[in-house]
Amino acid sequence: MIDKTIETLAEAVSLIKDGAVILVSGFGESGNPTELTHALIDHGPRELTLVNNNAGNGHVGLAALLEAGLVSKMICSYPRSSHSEVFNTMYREGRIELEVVPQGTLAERIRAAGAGIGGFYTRTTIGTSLAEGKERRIYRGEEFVLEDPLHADFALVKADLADRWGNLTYRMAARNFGPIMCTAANTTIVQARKIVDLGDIPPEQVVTPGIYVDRVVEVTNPISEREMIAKDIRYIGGEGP
Amino acid sequence: MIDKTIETLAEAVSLIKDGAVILVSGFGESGNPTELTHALIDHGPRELTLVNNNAGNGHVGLAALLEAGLVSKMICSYPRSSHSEVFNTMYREGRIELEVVPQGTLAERIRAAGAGIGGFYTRTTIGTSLAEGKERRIYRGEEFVLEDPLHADFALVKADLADRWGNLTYRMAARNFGPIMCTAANTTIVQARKIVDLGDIPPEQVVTPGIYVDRVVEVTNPISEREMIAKDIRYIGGEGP
Amino acid sequence: MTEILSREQVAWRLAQDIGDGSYVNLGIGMPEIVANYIPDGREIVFHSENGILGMGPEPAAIEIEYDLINAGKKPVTILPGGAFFHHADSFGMIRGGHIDICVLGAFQVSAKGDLANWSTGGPDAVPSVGGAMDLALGAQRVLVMTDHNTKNGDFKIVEECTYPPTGLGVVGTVCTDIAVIDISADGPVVREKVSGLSFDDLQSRTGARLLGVESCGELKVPVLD
Amino acid sequence: MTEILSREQVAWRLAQDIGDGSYVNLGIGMPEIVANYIPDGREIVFHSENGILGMGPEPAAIEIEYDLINAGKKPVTILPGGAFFHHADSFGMIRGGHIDICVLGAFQVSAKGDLANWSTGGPDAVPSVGGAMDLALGAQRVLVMTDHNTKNGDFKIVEECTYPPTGLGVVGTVCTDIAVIDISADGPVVREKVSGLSFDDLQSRTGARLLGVESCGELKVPVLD
Repeated sequence: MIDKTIETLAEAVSLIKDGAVILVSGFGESGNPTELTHALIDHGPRELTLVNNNAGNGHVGLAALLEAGLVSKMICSYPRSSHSEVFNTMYREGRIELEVVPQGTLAERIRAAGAGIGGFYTRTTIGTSLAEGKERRIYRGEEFVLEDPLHADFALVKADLADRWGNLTYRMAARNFGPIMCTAANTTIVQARKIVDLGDIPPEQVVTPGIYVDRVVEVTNPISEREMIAKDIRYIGGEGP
Repeated sequence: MIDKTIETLAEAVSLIKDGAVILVSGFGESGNPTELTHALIDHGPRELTLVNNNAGNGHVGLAALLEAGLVSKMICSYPRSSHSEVFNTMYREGRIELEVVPQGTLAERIRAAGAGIGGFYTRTTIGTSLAEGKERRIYRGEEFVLEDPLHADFALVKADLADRWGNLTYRMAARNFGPIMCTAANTTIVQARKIVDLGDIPPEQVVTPGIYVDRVVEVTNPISEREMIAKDIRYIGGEGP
Repeated sequence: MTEILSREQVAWRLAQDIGDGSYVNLGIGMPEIVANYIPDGREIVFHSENGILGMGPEPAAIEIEYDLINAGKKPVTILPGGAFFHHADSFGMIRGGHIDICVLGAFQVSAKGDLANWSTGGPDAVPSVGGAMDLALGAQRVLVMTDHNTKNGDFKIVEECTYPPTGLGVVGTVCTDIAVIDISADGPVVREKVSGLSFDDLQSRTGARLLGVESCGELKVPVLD
Repeated sequence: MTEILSREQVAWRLAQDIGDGSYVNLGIGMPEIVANYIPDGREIVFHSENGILGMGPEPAAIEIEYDLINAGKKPVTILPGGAFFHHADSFGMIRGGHIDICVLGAFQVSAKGDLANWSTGGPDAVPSVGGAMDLALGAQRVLVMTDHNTKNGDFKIVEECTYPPTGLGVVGTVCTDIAVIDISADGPVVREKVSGLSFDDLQSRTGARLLGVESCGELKVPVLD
């Protein structure tokens, strides 16, 4: 019998070790696995490499993980934002490494890793500093650069519905990086708003098939990072928020 | 106002000219746009290149298009089947060119064309005759071959629901090549079982967003190629079947 | 006296160039207000990089959904006919040339249509590219919406970009607060300029040699609130 | 007297090696019957190349859906927890190494695990590869289900394949009608052979040098209808 559901957030992230490369879903403040991220802070592995579109906001979720000193490298497309002071400070002080990847290339590199693609050519970055040192190809008269797949040890993903096989749906635009991140990690850990019975998600409406998911934990009322940031709430570890 | 719906099958395929490269959805006898294919026979462009997983069965749909002498080249993964006598005969007699592409590479080449990818690396075909003459790459100690995107002038696709913006859903495993083919053609022509009001397809359940679709024609009770083959019915053009 | 367009008027003018049925991505910031000035009767499908087609306007406060934000992280709505999809699909749509029009801001646009809009190259800046390069290269047509000059009076339309480029030869048209300029194979061609501004005056405010002295028309916009 | 396994018994034996919770693709033809012999209590998710996970058995005639067929084009069903997806996603799943086990037929398997199962290389054959190469390379473990020898008595397990290869070094285990043979780094190791068959007899029916004379056990299967 297949049952990927896990009782606690702590158990869900317990396998993550020092030095792990971790994909974290979300875009801005939508689709972030905030509870899993906080559980990861409590678990406390160090020297992590994180992959996310951004680099955390306020003092919660990803930003709290950075602030806890657990992250040595960020791979993202857009670290700078109106609330990214934690990352900005660490970056300026040389306390964190940054790899900036254009958003579409970031998404495609993650997808490529999940789909067994050993590199792909894109026109994105041609003529810019971000193409420096990259292999080129001319195809039909246009120049492309070679990009590598982006594999990870773990993915932390927020979903809406899940079942015990790990099938997932996502809510509105909170889908963003979730489905591709699930495919690209050795171990995919999901927090879902609701765990439903097998068969409750119609097979045409499954967005992430369970084959890509290893662990699912139910978080019924996920906290809103946006509200926490607006209220300047900090995640301090242990009991909350 | 955007209204991609077209009244007749004949009008839907009227732009297709001699020498066109056409993606045709379907796998075996599921998801084939049989009515569009028959309308194309009546329209009669010549020297076509067709892309499909297979090469037609019996004397209907794709096989009838071949039999009508309109096709000069097939790109497919598996032309041979228990009912592929039309293709087999033409191939043995040297009347049709064949490019055999492994099924996963065929799908990925189509997807690459739709997604602006200028080539990708796959391990599939390494060590086989199908890799001969292809560029190689070693990535993380493994050998990959370079494959090109597969662009087309037209796609003929069968869907289940559609709306006037061209949003589509597919029924069960009839989805197969439809969603990727819609993305890879300059002009995508769809036959849908039912045209519904805008908004009737929930935004999380849209499989092909309308941006990829140019023309939609309603075919309420699509014929079953499987039944036609079983009854040895031939498509003879003009009025039917 | 030279009339200078407000941001809303630049957005209005740019919106006139967006044809019925277009698929359009509006860049973060100033370009977003273009959505408010689409002429009546034109149905436009707005795309957002984070996986939305058919994006609608900002919701009333009570209807805000934080799972439904645009690429600028602001709450939006979804119209009937809209769709959600994941990030690889969203950027496949962009990179694959399916977006008809993208409206972007700019630090600089060159005479050849090179765009610089992602970095000023300063040593202290946190480099942040987002989807700018994908959009600049992928959209069928890139429309730039910008003030004609910087606050210091520096040129933004230049012979060669001095800021790091986002993409080369990608810009189709620049709509500024004083002119509409198409980037042709021969260089920038003035299509329209505001009344009271001579071609020479416009040239003096522009860092690249302008064409179209014979053919250019008047840039007329309504009074907007 | 040497016992020779029926196809159903080979399928049964192979099914014993498929662990609870495995994601499994069964090749077209003979491998499909493996699904009938999964031990009670094991939940297996079957994948079909045409975009199905959670594929169930053949339906009753009255419930046949021609939009729900497997890769062999036969009508199937979908179980609770199943999912449909498009072809690029389906082969991303295969190529990306997400399928635990793939069961394939074979013309030949070499001592190094090379597989030949897509073409006999005949000049008259219509070349048809389908998903064989993707599956052979992509699945975590390839199990081959085959008769030990051809109808003419020729070797199918050989030092080097003479038929065109599908993939190199891909085969994990071969289940035949007389033996279970694992492909190790050193070559084929007999895990089990049928009672009444000596190791020398098995070697004489095999075109590659076999290992495991000391350790191999008996291949025991139940009587099946």
